[in-house]
Amino acid sequence: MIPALVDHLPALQVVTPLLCAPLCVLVRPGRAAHAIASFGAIASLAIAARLLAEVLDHGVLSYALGGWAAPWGIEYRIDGLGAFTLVIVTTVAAVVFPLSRASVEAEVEPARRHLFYAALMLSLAGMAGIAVTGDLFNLFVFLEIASLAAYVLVAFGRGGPAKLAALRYLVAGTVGATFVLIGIGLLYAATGSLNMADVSARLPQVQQSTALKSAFAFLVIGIAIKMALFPLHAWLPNAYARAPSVVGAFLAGSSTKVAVYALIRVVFGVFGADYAFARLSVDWVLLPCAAAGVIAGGVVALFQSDVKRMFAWSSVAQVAYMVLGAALASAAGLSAALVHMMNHALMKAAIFLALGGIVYRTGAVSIDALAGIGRRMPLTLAGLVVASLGLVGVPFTAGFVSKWTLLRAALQGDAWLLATVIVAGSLLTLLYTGRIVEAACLRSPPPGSVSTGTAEAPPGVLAALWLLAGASVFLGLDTSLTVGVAERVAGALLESAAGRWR
Amino acid sequence: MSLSGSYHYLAVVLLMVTGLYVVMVNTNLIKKVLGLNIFQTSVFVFYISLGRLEGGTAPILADELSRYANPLPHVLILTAIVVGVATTALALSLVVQIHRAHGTMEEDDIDDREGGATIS
Amino acid sequence: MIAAAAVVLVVSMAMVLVRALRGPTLYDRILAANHMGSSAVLLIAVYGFFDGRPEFLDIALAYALINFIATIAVLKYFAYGDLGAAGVREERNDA
Amino acid sequence: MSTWHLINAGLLGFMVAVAIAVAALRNLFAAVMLFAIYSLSAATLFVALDAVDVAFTEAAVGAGISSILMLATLAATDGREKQHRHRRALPLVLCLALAVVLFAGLHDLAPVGDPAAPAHVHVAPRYLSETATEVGVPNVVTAVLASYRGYDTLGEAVVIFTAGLGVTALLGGHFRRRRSGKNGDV
Repeated sequence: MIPALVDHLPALQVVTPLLCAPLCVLVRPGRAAHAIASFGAIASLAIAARLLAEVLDHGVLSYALGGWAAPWGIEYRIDGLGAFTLVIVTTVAAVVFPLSRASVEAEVEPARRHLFYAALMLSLAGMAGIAVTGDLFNLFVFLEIASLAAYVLVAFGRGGPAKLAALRYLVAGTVGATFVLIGIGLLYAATGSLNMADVSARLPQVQQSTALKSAFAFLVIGIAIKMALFPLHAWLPNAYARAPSVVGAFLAGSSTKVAVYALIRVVFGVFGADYAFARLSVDWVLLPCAAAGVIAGGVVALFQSDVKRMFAWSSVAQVAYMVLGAALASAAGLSAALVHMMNHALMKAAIFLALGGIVYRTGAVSIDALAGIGRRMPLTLAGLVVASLGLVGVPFTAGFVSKWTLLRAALQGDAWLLATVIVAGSLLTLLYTGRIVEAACLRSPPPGSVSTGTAEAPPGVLAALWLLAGASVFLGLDTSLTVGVAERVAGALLESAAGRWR
Repeated sequence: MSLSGSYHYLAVVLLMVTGLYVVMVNTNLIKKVLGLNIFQTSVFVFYISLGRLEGGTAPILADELSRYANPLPHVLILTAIVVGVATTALALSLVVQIHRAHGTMEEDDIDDREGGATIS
Repeated sequence: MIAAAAVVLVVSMAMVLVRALRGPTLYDRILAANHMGSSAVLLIAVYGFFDGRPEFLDIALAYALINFIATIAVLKYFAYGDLGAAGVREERNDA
Repeated sequence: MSTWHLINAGLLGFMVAVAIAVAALRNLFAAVMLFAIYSLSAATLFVALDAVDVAFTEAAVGAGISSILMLATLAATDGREKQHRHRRALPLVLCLALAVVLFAGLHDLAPVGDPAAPAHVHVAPRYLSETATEVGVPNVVTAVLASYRGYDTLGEAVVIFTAGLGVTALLGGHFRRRRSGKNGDV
């Protein structure tokens, strides 16, 4: 990379996908837009990887936009947590966007494909912005960019139900964003600043203030709506199930992770663990919600007949796992949450891609439509099963690593009940994965369907699927990439927060 | 706190609760969008009240003046208003499409027609 | 004197608001909204003098324009839209 | 000064009354007209709170564009809300909880206009004192918007672009179809 550009990487991380979006609209034909979107995603991954390396080597990067110093101008501030989140989001984008063209062509009208790719780029830009910004109001702006793009993407799904799902997502998301805005306003009123580091440094002076507690409540609830934390999850299942498969793969892989990032950033970065947990005991709210989410998400998923909706419900449970880890407020719990963010992003993206491949061939993803699919699409199904086993937490998959670290973190805190919930959640996942395997391999295809020979998912989708599933197995064997980095990130986060309130 | 200092905030709370109540209770989609707008506007009132400075005037510099309102909340709310109208526009176009597809704007009716398939 | 003008305007706005809230026909509400806009224009103009910065009169002018355009838009949809007549009939049933 | 309070309290009272009326009315057309009044009152209030730029934007965007968009939507759909079965208890409890949390927070803040409030002493004074030399625009709001916090404004433009893209994707073919086949559609 050109040396002069390296200094501007934080800005480029956002600007690259942002510039690709209008280009996608301008070039019009779907194929050219697809090429631009692929370039944008891959370039973003390269930038994110470079940023992570820089941050791990040299510590926090600060970038003053427009040259205005921190509390007055907007600061981009990238630490380990931000860079790690960026890598998660851009990895999903860089695998899904380039390789899933066939799936998009099957599910989105030709006249709107360029708009579809532009919306994908905007969503990516919004998420990148959330992860790099060090300014609270700027966080709100990027949250809204990412969210609006996500509503548009869901609305690309077929027919009225997708539009209704998008509108319900929009209403819930806007209420969440407005809550975040109220929280930011209260924080600003209490401290006079919008810069996260500055706010954080000034908080001890006003720590008795009720306004601060109120601000904390609004921010946490607002972000919890955005990440679909149980019981604020109502918008998610339909939104992900009715969106085009590629959107499901991208959003399930990245959007909720970014919201979890925002929660960790606000709770640990801005308010600090001491304030949030020792003073406000927020774990007494978050842990029950998360535990209930793990169980409820799993149970409801078990009874779904639409496989996409089944895995959308499974996302509700998996997000709850991440919150559970973070709410343990220990280095072990936090790093477990981060590892699970990475692993779940890869596995869920793989699963939705596999479902996209099945939709491409059969036009439907109900359990009944899957009957006998094991013989017709063995590779697609195998990929789906490998990724699902990762979700269960079977040894030698990435999911095992994250569930295991989570379990260990819970046991370290003597939280036996939570440990039971974690294991029970895994069993539920095993059960609904079992339903799919049973239908696909043991049932015979419905009479009347043409089932001669094999008809796999399109090659690109298959490649992306196996790339993600393979990565999930690889990360299950070599944990230094995820656990190693996550432990350093979590340690730094707790260290920077500790001692500020004494 | 004296009443003269807090009635702005009291009004903000009332507006916000009214807006959110409309969003949660009404099943008519246009009404929901209206409620969302009321909800958002109440936050704008909150921010602008924060920016008010006793004895100050609008933050447009003039030689003979020295006390101005805080410009920062104004800037933030300018952005938030635009974000709000963008959301409204998107929401309303979704409503038009839902009406085209289902022939109604009542969530209840749509759910009934789908045979209770929507577990949300 | 200026303060008195401001007070009178607020009171008149309150009276218009009653009409807007009670209806009973849609025309009452449209007229009330329009009147509310005109009162707001006057209030802003008066407030400029009250505050000692009358140069903000241009805001009042912009409001007047917006008010005019919005009323045209309302009436256009009322006259040519698909629902105007039905709205009036149902309103009368309410009252 | 009491005139100022009267104007403020009056406008806030109008807003509360209109908001409650919007919640109660079932005629959507009337609700939209009242919403326009609501936005207009908010915009007038912003002038009284010395936020002239925001007042301008709220009047044009809130009272103007939003209302017209809603009217256009009404013209393309139904005009009246149906009587429906409500689930009122839980929303009411949630709303009351919200009111308590919010009021507790707001009550704790410095009174409106207090010069010692943190918001007035920390970051903002620098904008007021340095804008003349650093940016050279008399309107400080413009200076902060375009310069100090210019990236928020860029983000704002991106939000509009995103919404425009969404509306195009959703309604792109819709009005063309409507115009050609108007009779069959209504």
